[in-house]
Amino acid sequence: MTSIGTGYDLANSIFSPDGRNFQVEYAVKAVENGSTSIGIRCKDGIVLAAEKVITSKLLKQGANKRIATVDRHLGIVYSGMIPDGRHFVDRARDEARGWRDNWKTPITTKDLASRMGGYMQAYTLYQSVRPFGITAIIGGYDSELETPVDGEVGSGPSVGAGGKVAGKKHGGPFLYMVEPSGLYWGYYGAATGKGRQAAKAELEKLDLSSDGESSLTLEQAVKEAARIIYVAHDDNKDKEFELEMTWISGADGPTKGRHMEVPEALRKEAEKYAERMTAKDVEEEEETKDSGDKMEE
Amino acid sequence: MDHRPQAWGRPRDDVYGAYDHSYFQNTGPRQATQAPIVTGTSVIAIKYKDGVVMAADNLASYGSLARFPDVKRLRVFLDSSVIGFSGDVSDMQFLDRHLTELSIDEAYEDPSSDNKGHLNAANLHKYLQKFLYKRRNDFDPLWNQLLIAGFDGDAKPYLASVDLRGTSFTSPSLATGFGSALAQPIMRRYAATEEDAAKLTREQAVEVVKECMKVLYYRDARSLDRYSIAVVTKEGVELKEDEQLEKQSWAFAERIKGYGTQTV
Amino acid sequence: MAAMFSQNPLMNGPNYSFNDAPRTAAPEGARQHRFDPYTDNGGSTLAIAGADFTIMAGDTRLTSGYSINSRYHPKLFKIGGTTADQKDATIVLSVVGFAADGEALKERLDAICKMYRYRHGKPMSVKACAQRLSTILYQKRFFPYYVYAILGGLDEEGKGAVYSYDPVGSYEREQCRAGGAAASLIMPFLDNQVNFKNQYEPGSGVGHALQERERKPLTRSEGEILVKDAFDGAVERHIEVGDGLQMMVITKDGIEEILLPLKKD
Amino acid sequence: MFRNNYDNDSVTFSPQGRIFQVEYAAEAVKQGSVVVGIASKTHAVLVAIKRNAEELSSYQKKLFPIDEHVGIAIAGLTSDARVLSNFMKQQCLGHRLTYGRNMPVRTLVDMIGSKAQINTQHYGKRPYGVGLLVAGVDDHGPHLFEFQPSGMTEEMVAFAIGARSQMARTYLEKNLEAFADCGREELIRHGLKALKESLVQDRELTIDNTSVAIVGVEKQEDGTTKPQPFKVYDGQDVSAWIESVADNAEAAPAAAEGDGMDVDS
Repeated sequence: MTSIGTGYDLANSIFSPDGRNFQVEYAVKAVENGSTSIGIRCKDGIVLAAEKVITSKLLKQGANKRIATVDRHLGIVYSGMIPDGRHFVDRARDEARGWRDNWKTPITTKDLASRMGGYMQAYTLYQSVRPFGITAIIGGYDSELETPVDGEVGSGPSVGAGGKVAGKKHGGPFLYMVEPSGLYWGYYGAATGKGRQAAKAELEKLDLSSDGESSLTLEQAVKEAARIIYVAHDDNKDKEFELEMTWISGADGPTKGRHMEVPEALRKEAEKYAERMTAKDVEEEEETKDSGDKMEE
Repeated sequence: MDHRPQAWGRPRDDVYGAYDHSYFQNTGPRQATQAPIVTGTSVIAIKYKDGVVMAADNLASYGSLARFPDVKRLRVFLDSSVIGFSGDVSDMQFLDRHLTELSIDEAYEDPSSDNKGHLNAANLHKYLQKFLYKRRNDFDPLWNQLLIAGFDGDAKPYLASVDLRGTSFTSPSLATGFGSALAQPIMRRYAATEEDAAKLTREQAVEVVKECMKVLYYRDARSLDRYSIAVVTKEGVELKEDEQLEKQSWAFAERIKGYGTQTV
Repeated sequence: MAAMFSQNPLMNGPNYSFNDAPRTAAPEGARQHRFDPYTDNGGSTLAIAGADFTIMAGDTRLTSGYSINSRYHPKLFKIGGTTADQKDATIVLSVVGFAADGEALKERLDAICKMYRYRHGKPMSVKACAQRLSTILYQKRFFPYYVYAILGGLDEEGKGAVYSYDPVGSYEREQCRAGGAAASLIMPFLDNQVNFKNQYEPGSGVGHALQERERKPLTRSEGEILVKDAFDGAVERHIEVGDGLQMMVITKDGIEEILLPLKKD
Repeated sequence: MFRNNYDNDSVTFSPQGRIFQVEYAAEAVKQGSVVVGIASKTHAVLVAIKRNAEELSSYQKKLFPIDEHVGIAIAGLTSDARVLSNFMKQQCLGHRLTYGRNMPVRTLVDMIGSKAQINTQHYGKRPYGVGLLVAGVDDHGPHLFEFQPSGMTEEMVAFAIGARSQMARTYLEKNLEAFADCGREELIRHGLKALKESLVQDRELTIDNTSVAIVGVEKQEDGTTKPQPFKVYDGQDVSAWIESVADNAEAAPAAAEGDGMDVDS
């Protein structure tokens, strides 16, 4: 670590001799201390999940939501410094509104990710501000229907919206993750926070990208998301946590294009599945431990 | 290095030279005050025992030309209130977009899906009244008169009006434009006072409103025989947008000079 | 007075007989349609200050032109209470004229009185509130609130206090004041019945020796009857007044509201 | 280690990803005297220990009404609390003027949360040095929120901040389940008992150093709920409550009505 004591890591926007902005890297540390968040993009929708570590028994259960809605069809979950995350969500909502003011249509997930990436990056250019202490996962379902523009009246010519290539499908589920540096990529499965490694390992096992039979449906994705959060919780298993999950489906799916919390019944079912699955892993660990005693705790 | 955030993303003065403000025309008269171009005619509404009935025809006129015959002038807000627009249609569209953004912001504040605590009709009316009053103060009015129907904080039926100057009022029955002259006297026979309105059944209220729509079609030269009708109850809003005016009888017109064969 | 702002063009402005009414010659170039930010919503208000009470009154009809918008649109507002139901308010404002400006004026004065109570820990005195209302009105001297405001309350000694205003903030404390459409009908009635003007003790002398009737403060019940009579007279002769009479009586025990019916024609 | 390089301003991360200025600001909250808040299904209560600079000086006010349905308890720099309190008052007033309703408490708390967050991200600004407990009622019923200088705001069933507030939190955690169905009086008693846990051995609750505030909804006989505006009690008004939780009062009848709470400390 050539950073500490050399003075290059004291201020934002300063490059160290080996070309690194240490304040951004320290910001990433703040993210890695935070509880885990994941996002899953399957063929018919998006699931976002957050492991909310319970810092005090006095907290009101189920009252402190971490996963935020932007416009109607986008969800954002983040790990790291919670107030920074709320600032990020407020800005995302302003961007979505600015888009509607300008284009009279809901913003696409790609454009929101691009704008939010730019916003986060701006905070790495000046010493007058510090980078965001969060990594944010942005999930959205861009409408696949031919929706009229906002405020449109009358039915217009019966020939329909001109200029569209016939038969081309547009819209669908999209998932992005933005880091403190402003860098963002599109994902099928994304994870951040303390348990991100374990979560990523589990996400890679799922079939998210092929459109074939085996690829995950939305309900299955909800169950897998719960399981993966339980697995990821292993990294700070001394503390209790509250699982929060939201999802977005297409117009004919359960949420009709809107980002909303997974209904309680489904969430409970997913948690039972998660407990059953993670409990089984623990048993397997015991068996191997008893028989061969090779696995060191 | 200009650290101020508002300077971010702007071409640098030291490279491109100071910004030439002459592009902004800040002298000369303000051109904002406008006049209504494409307009919607009356909106009428009446309170009854369990809610409010509101109706408006589907016409947007361009002066005396019946230019757009299927413009829906009743808008549902958060599944709990209805707003009826008369006056300028472009301002109606602007307000419609603004209400969409208002309902999105309202949903942010209350993520629980029990949508208790959302804006009710009384809140919406106060908001719209302030909004239109502000535009009036800037001499850039939204050239409309709106009726807002729904429920107030005590879950009682609520019906109110607000216009381009920000003037607002409530009454057991309301009507805008021609309706205030033609439909109100008819509706006031059934809902003269809040108590009378509270005795009306849903069927009676709908019947009175349909009757008034017919009278307006007879007498308002900018009206249409296809209309939308909404009934707001505690359960939500039932909106029908393609109603056809029935049981018309133009017999009375025989006596009007210039109609048909009569020349005297 | 009402004729000054009547919707009916013939009635609008000072009334000349038909033929010598001044022609509104078109100014240079055609007269464009300009947005008129004002309208007259009719209605009338009245305030009487008693020894230890103040009666504020106003009809509840709201009109524009010849049509009635609403038969119940209050013109009296309690000001400066800590809660929405204004239970602990001490001041009443009455507004008449252009209803949107009236509503805006009331909301501004109420907000200012609430902030005063938050900052100073005590309600605003009616004297201070009266002066503050004057500055609010004068701030919009060149785009006025088209409203005739009357402020009522109890002064420091607990006596009834009535302050009346013109639309741009010139104000004065008075014994009683009528405002709005039928002010010209009601005010003379009040001069005679509240301040006993032109009333003399019968047989108390000849010519100048005639004794004026001795002025004594009105009792509350006399005041309430007087107000009802004043409005009944106004309703009879003025189309913009009617439907309902709203009264608020301010005493040291609080503000009591009374609603009475008026003719609906 | 290396803490001194990274704790000069609120825009510098330490190698472990911490902002020391924000953590130091949280210490400032612990300088303030303890305040406790509890919310039940029908009420939210705030209680506070007030401190005086010297024996003869007045006591620092700790509980402030913001609007009729919401109020705050402060711990830390009172001047920062004043700035936040004024901002909250203006927002509530503005919301009521715009929508005609109680501002949802979460919306209000989120606003000061984002205001505080800005101060932790820009050079030349410093975090607020005060923590708040915000108690209020809206369409969703009573709420209790905690606000921290970092901008973190969370809804709580009960909470305590300020000097030695950990002891009060321990009491609250022990009695957590009982709070939901508590009525007004029980809630206040629980609050005062929690306060006592945080008092230094020789000090005790007196009418000078104790302050109570309550807001809620009262169920009427006819089933409707009537809002009970936020009200602060000081001095003599709190003496009855203090007696009801005095140590010897455990046996006294006042506390006997089925409290059945075994205090194990």
